[in-house]
Amino acid sequence: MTKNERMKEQILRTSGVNPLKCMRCGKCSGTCPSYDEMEYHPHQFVYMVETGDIEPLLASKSLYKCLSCFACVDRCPRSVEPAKLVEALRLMVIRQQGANHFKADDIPALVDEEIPQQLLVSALRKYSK
Amino acid sequence: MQALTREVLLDRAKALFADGTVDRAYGWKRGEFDYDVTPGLFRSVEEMEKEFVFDDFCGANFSKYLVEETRKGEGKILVFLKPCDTYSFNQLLTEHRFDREKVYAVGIPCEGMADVTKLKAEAAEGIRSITAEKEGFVVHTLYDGDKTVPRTEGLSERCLVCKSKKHVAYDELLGEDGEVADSARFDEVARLEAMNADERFAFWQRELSRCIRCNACRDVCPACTCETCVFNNPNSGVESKAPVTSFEEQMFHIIRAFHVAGRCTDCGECSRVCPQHIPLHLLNRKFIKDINAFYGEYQAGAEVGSRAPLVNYTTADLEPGEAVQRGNEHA
Amino acid sequence: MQRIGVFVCWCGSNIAGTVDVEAVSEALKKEPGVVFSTNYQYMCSQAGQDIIKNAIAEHKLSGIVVCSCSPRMHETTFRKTAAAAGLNPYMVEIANIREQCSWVHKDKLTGTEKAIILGRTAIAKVNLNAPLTPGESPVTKRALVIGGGIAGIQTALDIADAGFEVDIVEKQPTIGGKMAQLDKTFPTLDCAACILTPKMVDVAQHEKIRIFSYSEVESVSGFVGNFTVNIKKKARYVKEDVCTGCGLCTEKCPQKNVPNEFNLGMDNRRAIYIPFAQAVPKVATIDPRYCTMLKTGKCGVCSKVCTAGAIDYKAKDEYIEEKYGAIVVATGYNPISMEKFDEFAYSQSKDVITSLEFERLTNAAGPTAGVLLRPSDHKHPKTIVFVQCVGSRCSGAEKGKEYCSKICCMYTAKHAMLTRDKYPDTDVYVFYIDVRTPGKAFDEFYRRAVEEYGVHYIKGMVGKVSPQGDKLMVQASDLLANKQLHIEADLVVLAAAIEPDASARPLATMLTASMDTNDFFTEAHPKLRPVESPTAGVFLSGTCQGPKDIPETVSQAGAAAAKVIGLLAKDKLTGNPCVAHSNELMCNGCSSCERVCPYGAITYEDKEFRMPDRTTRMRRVAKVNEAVCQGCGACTVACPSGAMDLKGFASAQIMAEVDAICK
Amino acid sequence: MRKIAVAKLDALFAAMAKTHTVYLPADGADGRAQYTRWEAGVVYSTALNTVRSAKDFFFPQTENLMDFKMEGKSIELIDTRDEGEDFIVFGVRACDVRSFDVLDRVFLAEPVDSYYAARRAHGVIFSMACTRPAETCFCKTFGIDAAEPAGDVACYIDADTLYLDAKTEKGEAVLAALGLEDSDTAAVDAQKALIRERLDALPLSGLSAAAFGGDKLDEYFERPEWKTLSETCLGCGTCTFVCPTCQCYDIRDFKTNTGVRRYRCWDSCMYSEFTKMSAGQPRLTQLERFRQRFMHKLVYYPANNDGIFGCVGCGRCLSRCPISMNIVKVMKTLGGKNV
Amino acid sequence: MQVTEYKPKIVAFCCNWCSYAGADLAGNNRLAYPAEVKIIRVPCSCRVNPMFILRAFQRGADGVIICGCHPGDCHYTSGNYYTRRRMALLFSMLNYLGIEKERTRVEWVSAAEGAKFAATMNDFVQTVAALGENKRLEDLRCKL
Repeated sequence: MTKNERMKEQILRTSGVNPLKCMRCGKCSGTCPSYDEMEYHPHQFVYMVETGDIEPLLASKSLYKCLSCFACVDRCPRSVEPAKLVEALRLMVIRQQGANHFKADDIPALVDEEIPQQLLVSALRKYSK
Repeated sequence: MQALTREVLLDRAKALFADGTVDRAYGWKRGEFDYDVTPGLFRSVEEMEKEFVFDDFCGANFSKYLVEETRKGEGKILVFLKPCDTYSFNQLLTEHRFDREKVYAVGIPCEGMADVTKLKAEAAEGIRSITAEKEGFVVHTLYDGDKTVPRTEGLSERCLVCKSKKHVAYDELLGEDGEVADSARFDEVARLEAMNADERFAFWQRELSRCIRCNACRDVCPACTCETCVFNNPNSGVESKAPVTSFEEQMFHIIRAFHVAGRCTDCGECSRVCPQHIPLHLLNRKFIKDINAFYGEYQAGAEVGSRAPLVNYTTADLEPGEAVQRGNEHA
Repeated sequence: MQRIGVFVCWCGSNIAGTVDVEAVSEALKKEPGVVFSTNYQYMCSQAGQDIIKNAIAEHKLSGIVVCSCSPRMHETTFRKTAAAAGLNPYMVEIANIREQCSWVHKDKLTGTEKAIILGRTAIAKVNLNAPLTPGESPVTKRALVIGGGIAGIQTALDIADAGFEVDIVEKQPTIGGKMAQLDKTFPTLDCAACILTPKMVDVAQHEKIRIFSYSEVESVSGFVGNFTVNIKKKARYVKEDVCTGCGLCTEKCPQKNVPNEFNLGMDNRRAIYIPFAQAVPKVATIDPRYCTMLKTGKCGVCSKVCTAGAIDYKAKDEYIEEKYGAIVVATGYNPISMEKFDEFAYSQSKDVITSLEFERLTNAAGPTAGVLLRPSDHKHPKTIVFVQCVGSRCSGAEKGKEYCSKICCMYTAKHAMLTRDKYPDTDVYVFYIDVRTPGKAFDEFYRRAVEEYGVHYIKGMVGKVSPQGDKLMVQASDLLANKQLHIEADLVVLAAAIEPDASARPLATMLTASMDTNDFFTEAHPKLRPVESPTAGVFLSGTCQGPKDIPETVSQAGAAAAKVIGLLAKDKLTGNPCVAHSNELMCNGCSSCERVCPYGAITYEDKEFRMPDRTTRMRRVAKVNEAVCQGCGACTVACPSGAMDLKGFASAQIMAEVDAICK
Repeated sequence: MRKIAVAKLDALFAAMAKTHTVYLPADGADGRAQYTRWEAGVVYSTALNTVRSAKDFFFPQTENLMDFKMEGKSIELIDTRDEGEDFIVFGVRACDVRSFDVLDRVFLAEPVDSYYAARRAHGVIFSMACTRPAETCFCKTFGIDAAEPAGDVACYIDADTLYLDAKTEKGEAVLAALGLEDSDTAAVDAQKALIRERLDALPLSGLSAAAFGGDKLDEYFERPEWKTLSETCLGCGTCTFVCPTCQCYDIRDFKTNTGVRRYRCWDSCMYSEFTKMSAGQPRLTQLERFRQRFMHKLVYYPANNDGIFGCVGCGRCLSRCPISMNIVKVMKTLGGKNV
Repeated sequence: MQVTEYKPKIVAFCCNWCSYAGADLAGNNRLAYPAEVKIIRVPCSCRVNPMFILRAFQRGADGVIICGCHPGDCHYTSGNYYTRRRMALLFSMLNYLGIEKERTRVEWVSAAEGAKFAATMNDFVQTVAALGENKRLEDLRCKL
C-alpha cells in the first residue's frame, strides 16, 4: 500500500464517507458558501480523495475555508457528505503534525471561568494524540 | 412473587362472568402440591373460587388451547396472558388460527415463573411445600429441613432471559405493562456457535440422543397447531413414532425447528415440558438469532399480520454460503 | 402398482457409445413395477415411437420411462406418443441419460452404472405418478384498461380495433392524462394536442370502447380470463348523456376561485367545469368541494342556465360490476412533490416552477395563452435556469428517487430550444449532471439546442436558489470551468423526478400484482415478458411499469394490447396441470402459502368439515386457482403442515427419486 | 443376607460385569439419574427415580423384529434377534420391580412374547429399598412395600454399607458367585422400620385405590369429570413413555435400501393416531384417549389380572406431565371421599 | 488387492428453467463432471423442501447441492429468493448441529452456464470427497 493509499484508507475510515457514491453532479460546490475562497472545492475534495490524491489537499488552505455549515452534506443527492471528508482531512493534518498540541497538564493553566470546560475537554480529545 | 395476587385476577374474572362478557375462562388450577399447577378451563365463578390459583408456578401458556376452544360455543373465553403469552397469541392470530372475537384477553404482568426441576434439585428427595418469599423460594423438604433458593436460581431459564415484559395483545391490562427487554437470550447459542463442528455435533448428539419422542415439545408448542402434523402423516415421508436411530432424533428436531422458524415466538414451552430436559429452545433461538442477523430484527407475534421472514425476501439477501459463514462467526 | 415400460434409447452412438444400453434395459427390468423393458436406436423416430405405442397396448402399461436425451428435448414428443396410445401423457417420465450421462462421462462402465441409477430414479417417480388433466377455464372477451392517458388510450384502441370490447376507467373527468397537458413533444416538436386529441376522439367514437370517466376501480376478484371488477362512478352531478358540453354553465358559475388542476393551479376555474376544450367526454363536472349549491343548497345557477337540463344535484356515486378477461394497468405517473427540495425555493417563489408547469405556461391553451410570462408578475423572463435531476438519482428514499426519471433530459432540451426559438432575447441555462439521450434522433435534438439555439448547457448542479427582490439568485457550480456561478434569473424550472401515481399501490393490492420498492409494477420477466405482470391476465402499459417517454409508452401500449388480444382470442384457457393443490383436511389456513405465491393464485374460504368425532366445524382453508397457478412450488415448502403439494412434482415423488439415487 | 462396604461398590460391579452386563442408575451430564451401562468410572446414583423406568431392559422403546431383503423379485427373511445377553439391572426401586409383574401378565400370557420372555430370562433384578421416598411416591396405594422390595436380590444401602438379600434362586446364584461377606439383619431391620415410618408420613400416603378395580367400569366410564380432567391434555406421550407399566406398542416397517426392516416401538394411547386402522381410530377425542389410559390402569387391567392395578405409584407422571395432570388427580377427582 | 476409491453420493436439485438447462448445456459441450452427481429436476429451486435434503442425507447422500436461476432471473420471479432464505437458515442450522457445512451448497447456474455447471459439480464432488462419508446425518438402517 502506498502512502497515498494509506492516507486514503484512513480518511475513509475516520470520515465514514464512501466517495464512490458520488455521481459528480457538483451540487456540493454549487451550494458551498466558501466556494470562492477555496483552491479546491467540495466536489474536488470528494474526487481527489477517491483517486488518492490526498497530499495536495492536506497542504491546501482550502481545508480551513470550509465553514462546516454542512450545506453540502444536507443537499448531496447521493449522501456522500463532503464536509465530513474535510473534517477528516483536518484531523489528519493535526495528527500528522505529530506531537501533542495539547496535553492534559496544560489544562489547569487554561481553566477560566469564561471558558466552558467542555471546550477544553473536546480540544484535548482533538489535539492530543 | 408475582405483582398481582390470585384475588385480583379472580375478582376481575368474577366481574367478567357476572356482566356476561365471558362464559368460560382459562386459568391455572391448584394441584396436589404447591408446584404442579394445571392449566384448566373454568366454566363458572364457583369453579374458579375453588381451584383457581396464580403464583410462581403458572408457567403454562393458554394461547394454543384457543385454537380448538374458540370453535366451540358462542360466548367469549376469558384468557389470562402473561407478556410472553401475548406473542404466541398474536402469532396464532396472524396465522388465522382462532377468532379474536371469541376471546377476551386480560394481560397480566409476570415476574418470571419458577422451574420446578431446579427447585427439586435442591431437595433431592421430597418436597413438603414451596413458598415464594422475598429472599427467594423456600423449599420445605421432607428430610433435610428448609432450603432457600435465590429467586434468580429458581426461575426458568426462559424467564431469566425474558425477552419482553410488554404485552402486545390484550383487551384489558391488569397491573403495569413493562418494556421489551434487552435480553441475553442468545448468549448460549453464541457459546455453541463458538465451538468447532465436532464439539457442536457431540453436544447435540448427547442432548438429542435422550429424546424419547414423547412429542411433548410439539404438542405444547403454540406454533405447532397443524391440523395434521407431518410426523403423524404417513404420506409425509417423515412420519415416525419412536426415535429408532440417532438420525431420526435429529431429523425430528431439525424439521420441527424449521417448521416453526420465523413463527416461533421463543416462549420456551418446548424446553419447559421436555421430560428429558433437552435444551430445545437452543434450536429455535438459533433460527431467531440468524433471522435477526441476516434479515433484520424480527419478533414473531410482535404484531398481528406481520410477514414472517421465511415467507418474505429482499433482492439483496445474503447467500446461503455466506449465511453459514456468518452463523459460524457468531456475529 | 403401476405397470411400467422402460424404453432405452441409443441415440445412435450418442448414448450407446458410452452407455451399455442393453445392460441398462436388462437391469431396469428388475425394478419394482417394471413389466417391460427394451432398447432401440432412435426412440424419438417414428419406429421408436411405434415400439412405445405397441408396448403400451400389448403390456397394458400404466406408465412409461424413456431413458433418452433431455426432457427439454423430447418430453413433449413422448407425451404425445403416450397420449396417442391412450395413456395419460403425464404418466411419462424421462431419464436424461444423454446430456447428463453419456455426454459428460467417458468410461462406459461409469456411464452404464449412472444410466441405470437415473433409470431407476425415473421408475421410482413414475411409480407415484398420477394421470393429470389440464384445467380449462372460459375467457370473458372484454378487457379493462385502468387509466386513460396516452398508454391507456393506445392500448384500448388497439384491443378494440382487433374486435374486442374495452372499458377504460379514468379517475379524472376526462381522458388524456399527462400528455393532454403537454405543449410540444420531443424530438419532432409536433404539438401534443394535435396528435393526442384525435386519438381521444377515436376512443370516444369507437363502438367497442366504453369510457368510465371520473371513475375508480373499487375491487377486483377472479383470475385470468374471469375477472370481476367493481367500478365506482363518482357523482359528477351532471348527466353525462344529457350534457352537450356547451360550456355555458362553466362561464356562469359564480364560484370563480377554484384552482385549476389542469393548469396545475396557475389559474382558476369554476366549481362546474370542463377540464379543457377537447375533453373526452366533453361533459361538465361539478366539483363538490367548491359548489355552493351542493354545500349550502343555495345557488343553482348552472341548473338555471343549462338548457339541456343536465344538472342533477342529487346524483350519487354509482357502482358498476363488470366481467373482464384481461386487465391492463395504465395508471401513469406524477411529478414528485418539490417540498423536500427547499434549496430551490419552490415554495418561496412563484417563479420557481416544475417542468410540467412550464409546459402549461407555454401551451396555447394554458393560463397565459402560450405566452411565456412569469407567474409572479406576468413579465417576460429574460434569464431562465433549468435544473435537471431534481429528486432523481438520489441515494435513498429520504433524499428522493434512486432511479433516473428518463424523460427530463429530453423535455428540458425541448423547453430550452423552444424558449430560445420564440424568445431569442432570453438567456437559457441548463444545469445538468449527465445528458442522457439514447433514442432515435434524441442526441441530434439535444445538440441542436446547444449548437443552433445557443442554450447554455453547464455541467454542474444548482446548489441554491434564493429569491432577491423580483430576481432569483441561482448559485451553481460549473464543474468544467471549476467555478461557482451566480446567475440572476427570472425563472427557474425544475425537472422534477416522476413517480407512479398514488392510485397504483392500492390497485396492485387489489390485483395481487407485485410492485418494486418504488411502486412501479413488476413485469413477469424483465427482458422477455416486459408488458405482463406476474399475475396472469394483468398487463402493464406505460409509466406504471417504469419511466418512459411517449414513443416508448405507445409501443408498450401496443405490445400490451397484443398480449391482451392473444388472450381474448382464446375461447378457453388450458392450464398447466402441474399445479399446486391443497389437501384441505390438513390445511391450517395460516396464509403462508398465499404470502409466497407470486401469482396470487391462492385464496381462502371458510369450509365446514365433518370431524372424526362426528361433529362439524368451520375452518379456513386454502384454495388454489389452477388457472392462475404456474406450478413453481414455493407454497409447498412454505406450508408447515404439508397440506400443499405440487402435481407432477409431489413431495412423495421427489423423495422416491432421492431414495432411488441414494440407494 | 450379605454385605459389602459402599467404598467397594466398584469392585462389586466389576465382579458382576464379568458374567453379566450391568445397568445401574448414574447421574447424567444434566444431573439426573438414568440407567447406564456400568463400566469403570460409572458411579452408582442413589437418586430415587430414574427418568425412564427399568422397563426399557425388557421392553425397549424400539426393538428390531426381523429384516426382509429383496433382490429383484425375491424376498429373503433375516432374523435380527439379539436378546441373548445375561444382564443385571441394579438399583431397581420397589415400584419398578412390581412393574415387571404387570408387564409379565401381558407379555408372558399366551401367546408368549418371546422377545420379552427371552429378556426376562436373561435379566437379574437387584432391587433397592427406598430410604428417602419422595412426595410424589404412592406405591403403598397399590400394596407395594418400599421397605421390602421384591426382585432377585433386594438391596439396602446406608452411608457405608450395601446389604444384599437374595430373594430367588437366580439371585442367590449370582450372589454366591460374588463371594460376599455374610451379614446379620439388624441394620436392615432398622432401616425397614425407618422406611415404613417415612412412607406413612408422605403426603400421598393416605391415597386409596379401594374405590377402583375391575368391577368399576359402569361407575366411572360416563363420569362428566373426564371432560374437565382431559380438557387441557396436550395428547403427548410423556406419561406413557416414562410409565413403567405402559406396554402398548406399534409394529412398523422401515424401507431400507435393499428391503424392509420390521421393528416395534412404544406407542401411546394418548396419541391421536393410536391404533388407527383403515376405518379410523376407535377413540376419536382426547377425552376418550385420556379416559382409556386411566381406566386401563385402574379398571380394565385389574379386571383381567386378578385385581392387580396397572399403576405402581412410582410418581414419574406426577413430575413429568407438561400440564401436571396425573393419575393421582384423576383418582381423587373420580373417587371423591373414597380416595 | 484392489482398493476401491471412495465415491461420494451427490444429489443435485436443479430448477427446470435455468440450472437443468445449464446441465444440458454442459452435456452439449461435453464438459465432463463426476458421475457421482445425479440430478433431480424440479420446476423451481423453491420446490426443494428442507425435508428432501434431510431425506437425502438419511438415505446416504454425502452432499446435496441446489441449483437455481440467478437471483432476479427466476422464471417465477421470486422463487429463488425464497430458496435463498430457506437454505441460508437451514444450512446455518445444520452447521450449528455440527454437520459439515461443506456438504450442502446452493449455486445459481443459468441456462447459458454449462461451463459453470460442470465446474461447480467438479468442485463440489471434490470438496465432499475430501470430507469422506457422511456419518453424522445418515440412517444406518438404510444400508441394510
